[in-house]
Amino acid sequence: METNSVATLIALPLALSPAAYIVERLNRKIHPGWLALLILALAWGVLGVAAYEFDREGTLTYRVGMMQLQLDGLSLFACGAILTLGTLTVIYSLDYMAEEGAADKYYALVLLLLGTMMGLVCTRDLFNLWVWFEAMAISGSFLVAFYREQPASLEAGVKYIVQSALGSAFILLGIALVLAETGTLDLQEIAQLNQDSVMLWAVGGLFIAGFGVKMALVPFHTWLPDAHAQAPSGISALLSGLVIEVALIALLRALTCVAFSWGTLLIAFGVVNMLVGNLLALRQTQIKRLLAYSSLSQMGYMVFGIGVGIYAQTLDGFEGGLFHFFNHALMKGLAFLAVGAFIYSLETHQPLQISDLRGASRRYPYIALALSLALLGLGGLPPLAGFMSKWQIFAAGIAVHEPLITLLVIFAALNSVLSLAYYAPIINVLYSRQTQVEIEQGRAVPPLMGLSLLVLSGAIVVIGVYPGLLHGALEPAARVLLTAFGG
Amino acid sequence: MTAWLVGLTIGLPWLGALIVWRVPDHSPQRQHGIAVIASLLTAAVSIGLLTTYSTEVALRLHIGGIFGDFILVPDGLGVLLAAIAAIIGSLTVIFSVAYMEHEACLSRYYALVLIFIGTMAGLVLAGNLLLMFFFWEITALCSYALIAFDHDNPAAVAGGLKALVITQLGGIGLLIGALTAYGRFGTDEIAVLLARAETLSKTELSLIAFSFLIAAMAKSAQVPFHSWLPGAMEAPTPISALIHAATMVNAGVYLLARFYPAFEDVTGWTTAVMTVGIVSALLAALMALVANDLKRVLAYSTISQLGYMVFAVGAGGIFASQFHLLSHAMFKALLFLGAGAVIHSVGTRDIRQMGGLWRSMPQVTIAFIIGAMALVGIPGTNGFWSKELILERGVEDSSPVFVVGLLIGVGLTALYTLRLIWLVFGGTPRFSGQVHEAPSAMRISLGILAVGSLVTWLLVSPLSKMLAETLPYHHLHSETTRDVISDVMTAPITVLALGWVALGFLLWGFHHRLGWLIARLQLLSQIAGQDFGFEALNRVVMRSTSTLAERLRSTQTGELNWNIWGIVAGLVVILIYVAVEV
Amino acid sequence: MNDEELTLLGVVILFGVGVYGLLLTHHLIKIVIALQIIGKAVIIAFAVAGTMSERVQLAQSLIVTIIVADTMVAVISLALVIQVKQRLGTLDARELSNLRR
Amino acid sequence: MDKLGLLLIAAFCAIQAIRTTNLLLSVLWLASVSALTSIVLFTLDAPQAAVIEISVGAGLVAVLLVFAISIAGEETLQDHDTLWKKILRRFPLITALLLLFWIILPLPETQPGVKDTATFSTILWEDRALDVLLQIVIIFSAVLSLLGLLADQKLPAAVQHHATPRPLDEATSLTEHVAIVEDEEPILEAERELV
Repeated sequence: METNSVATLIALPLALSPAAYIVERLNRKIHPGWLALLILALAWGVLGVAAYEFDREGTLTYRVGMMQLQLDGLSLFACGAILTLGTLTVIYSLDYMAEEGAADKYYALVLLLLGTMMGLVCTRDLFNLWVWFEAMAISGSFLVAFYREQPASLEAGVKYIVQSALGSAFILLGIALVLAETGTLDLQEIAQLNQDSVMLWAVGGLFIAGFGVKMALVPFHTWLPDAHAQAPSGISALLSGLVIEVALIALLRALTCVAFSWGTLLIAFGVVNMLVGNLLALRQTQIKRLLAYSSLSQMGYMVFGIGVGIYAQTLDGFEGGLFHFFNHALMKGLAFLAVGAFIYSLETHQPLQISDLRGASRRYPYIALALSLALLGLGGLPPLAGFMSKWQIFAAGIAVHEPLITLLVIFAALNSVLSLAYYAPIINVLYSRQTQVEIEQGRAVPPLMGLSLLVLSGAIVVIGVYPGLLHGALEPAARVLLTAFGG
Repeated sequence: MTAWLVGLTIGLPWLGALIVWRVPDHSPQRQHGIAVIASLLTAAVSIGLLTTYSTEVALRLHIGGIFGDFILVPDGLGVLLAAIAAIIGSLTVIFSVAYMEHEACLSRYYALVLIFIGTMAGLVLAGNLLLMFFFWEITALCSYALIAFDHDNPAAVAGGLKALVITQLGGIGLLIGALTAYGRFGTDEIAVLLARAETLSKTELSLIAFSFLIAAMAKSAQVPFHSWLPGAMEAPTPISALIHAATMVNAGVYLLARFYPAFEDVTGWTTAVMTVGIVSALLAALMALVANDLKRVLAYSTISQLGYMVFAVGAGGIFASQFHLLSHAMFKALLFLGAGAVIHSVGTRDIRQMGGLWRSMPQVTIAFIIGAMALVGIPGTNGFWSKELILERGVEDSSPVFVVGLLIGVGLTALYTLRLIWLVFGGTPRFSGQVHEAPSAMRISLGILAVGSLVTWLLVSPLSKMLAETLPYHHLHSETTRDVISDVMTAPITVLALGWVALGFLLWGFHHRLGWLIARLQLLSQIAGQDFGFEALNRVVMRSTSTLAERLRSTQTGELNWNIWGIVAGLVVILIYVAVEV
Repeated sequence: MNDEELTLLGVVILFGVGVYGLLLTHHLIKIVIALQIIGKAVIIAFAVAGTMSERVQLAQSLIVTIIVADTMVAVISLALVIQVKQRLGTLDARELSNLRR
Repeated sequence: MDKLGLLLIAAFCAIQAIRTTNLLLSVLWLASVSALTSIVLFTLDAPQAAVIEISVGAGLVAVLLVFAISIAGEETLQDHDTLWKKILRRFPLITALLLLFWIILPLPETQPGVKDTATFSTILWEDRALDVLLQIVIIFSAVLSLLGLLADQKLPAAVQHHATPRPLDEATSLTEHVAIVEDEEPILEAERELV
């Protein structure tokens, strides 16, 4: 169905971000953060309308010139995830970023980041996909290097932008080859042509490498720990919880134009990512860096699930992967925000070491609990969300009934256990009875930050206990991928 | 009605946990009070549940999608174990009122204990594998959190982590088995797996069977996955009694018993189960003989007794295994709580620094000795009846090698139990300072458990009726108490076993004159003291993982050019793969 | 090889030179320059793709977008480079390797 | 064939741009790459793209680079030995001039693509309007990032902690802060022209 709601949903944060930038200059009383929140609230409204229309009419489209924006199950689901974590991050930032200055740019860029991500998942044009992708990368760059007075942030920023640029050059080269081969850029038209030439297979490789940089697939991941650890915690949450996953969706959209079974390769990447991410995190002492590395391994689970979906044409593989996407957004978001709350209370810009949190549960019982929930969820322990999505991914893998895949599922499960070896010590430190002096004297965490943490913790538990809650949104999303990959 | 009872058995302790977690540390009386009330209510409800067992699904929660339904079935096996968890749980909580009197973070302690009680009930009542796994993992989590309860004690933290990692490793077995079943049947209901096991291919059924065996071994601390249990003794003693003796460690035995009918025809499975049981029983008994930490001795003895139960399942003695499980829960909880009372007043866990305690704490001594008698299998205690049933089963259904092993185990049990009692209560005191009798809260728990250890065997006929009626696939026939008595009394193995016990006692009696024998056994005892090398194996695995991690970390050089090399190399690899595939 | 394929070969060579630059140079400004070179290669790839698929006008409009985006990347990276110079006093990428492990 | 030749020359210039130790020379080499690129674009029937490439790629980016070099200072790093340095020192200027001359020369008529019925501007402004809109988004975020990155260090923290001495090389007053922000304006103007 042709509708405006798709365009409105995406345009709203993009078009109104200048307002967030200048509002403070017009009227000192209006804080750009609250304006951003208002804009996101409006976006929620539009998303509601769009979801209603989607429910009644199926896929929604909006035509701009020859190009189409399209809200299918997958984009609807992804937009929901983006808005969820985005809104919570903005609420959180209201207090967290209050003393950092540059609020105007911060909120304007956060809105741009969220808007471009939503556009990215909605577009139906291959080249346009890249433009959204590039816009996302560019709007993220300042946010990564936000603490520009610190050399480490600048270092992270430089690595982020250079490596992203190289990745996006790979993607562009791939797109050029697709254009040369097919003469069109519309993803659905390309998929219908079902081209089967050697050149296009190379294109797939370029896409995996190019998007892989942003997704942090293993040999391409090197920028991620720096950028995710150096950014302000709210941005770390967005980067780790959304950006890498949205890049995954972009990759999947792009791969649909190449008729080749990418299942094996994705499964391989997933397995490598799990192992390397876990091992890199195992001996890490900086907590944000540790969380960043753990994103690698969590990305591994998603890629593994989707790889199984492509390989065996099972809905469960896709659904599990996407389910883990959503859960990881919540859990990693929560983890970064909770760590951010500690950073806030300690008033430090130094990298937070795990030992700095000794005995934090005495002074901050709720934040410590929230962080513990996030970590246990990431470790895949029930009754938390992360367990349920891993279960679904594993179930899809076993249901393939191939010994090798079964072995890989066991391997993935072993990795889950390995990850506990670095999550659990953090929890031990949190609940230590000796308390670090600094944390005892830390300042109180404002209620709005607590609110974000509360919502995310609640969501993790509720989804863990009642995973069927998301089935309604996940199933159509997974079905889109299943159809796209020829199921 | 049943639905309510099931819901309350799981939900009540959780609710209590939620409430007690929010009670501030400065009002410990309220913390104790809430915990005791919640646990007692749960115990009452679980006793109610014992009377309403059935094979019907009591609660069904529709989840949808791949997750199917969450169902809870209060069949005989389930309600029995739920009741054990709830009752011993409440006794432990009462004991804790005195034991944990001046500890910090009580609200967290009680919250975790209560969560554990509810979860254990959920684990045994779960009617589908996903839900079972769900509870399975939460019990591991509670166990981890309680072992590492004193987060400033590095040994406790290490012990907790070890327990978590090893039981999680085993958990993978349950996960894989459950997923394989789901992959075939499209549902993970336990009843479906039991009913349609024959329709699975041979490989798949073996995969499930052996996966479950690994899960059970890790959870029930069987060799070679046992090494977490001694480490778990860093937990507060009531926790050792509840989680690491009476309930959670039984989950493995429960799992095997539950699925026995599905797996009994799998080639080699029953033999494997019996072997695991016997080997664990013997090795752990040897280790118990040389250990000097009071709680560790009990931990090894737990491993050993669990070995008997595992063996019983392998030999097809489902009822015998569950009966021994009940007996063991009673007397081992009693022993642990007794040990707790001793440790509480002496202030050390080293039995070489105890001795002569029977004078200063006679009541605890009596309770402990009752427990020890049950452990050894002295006639009149519940341990006697259940152990004899297992032996009988072994004679009927297994090879003579196993029977010999069982008998040696019986003798070793007698030996180490006597050694323990002598070193702790007998002789002259080897410590300084005043020792007092246990406080009343402790004595209440000990008394109830002591009585329980003496009388639970009278429950044979209702128990066996309950199991026979609600486990359609196990083909159990109900036995009356009188049958069991006459069976046991007429079986030659009983006499043989008692003879071995007597031999064990004799050996201990003459142990001063048996210096030459002990010297001969020195080497064995050294090996046993080092955990038969399993501990070293753990360390090697741990160290190599962490070395690998450290090596890998050096690839993150932080240099931009190096990172670009990585990207280019990755692209090349992908392109090569694509070229090869084409 | 026809003309287009030869041109694509040239594109790949130019792209390779850019990547070579990224691999070898430690100078931050030269890294930006290398990125620009890669950008040029990509632009030509699009023009070739346009002629091959006979959609030159489409390719042209895509190239415009690419140029704008590449320039913006250059702008931001140069801004970062200037910051690096001011805070660290160097333009050597090797000095920017404190975030390791 | 001629295109391959041009591209090989471009690759040569690119190597020079990377190898030379003199940053300004390096920028000039880059400009010649850009010029060659735009010639290739011409020969590939993409004149408009070629014009934009030469103006933005060779012009604006070079200006930006020189601007950045002038701020950051011309720091030469001995990356790797420069064997060809002496011979090639004088080449870039001459090459650049020659290339410019070639661009100004009348080029063969471009043949519009067969499949594309619409003209370039129709395609750009109508068919691919979304890309253009997104360019605005990109430019806006880039400008915001630029302002954010180059603006003075945030004041509140510095003001609050009088005790900690501030490094001298950082701007110390609000007026300077404004001045630096205003310095960015020329760049912004240039970027707006692009759109």
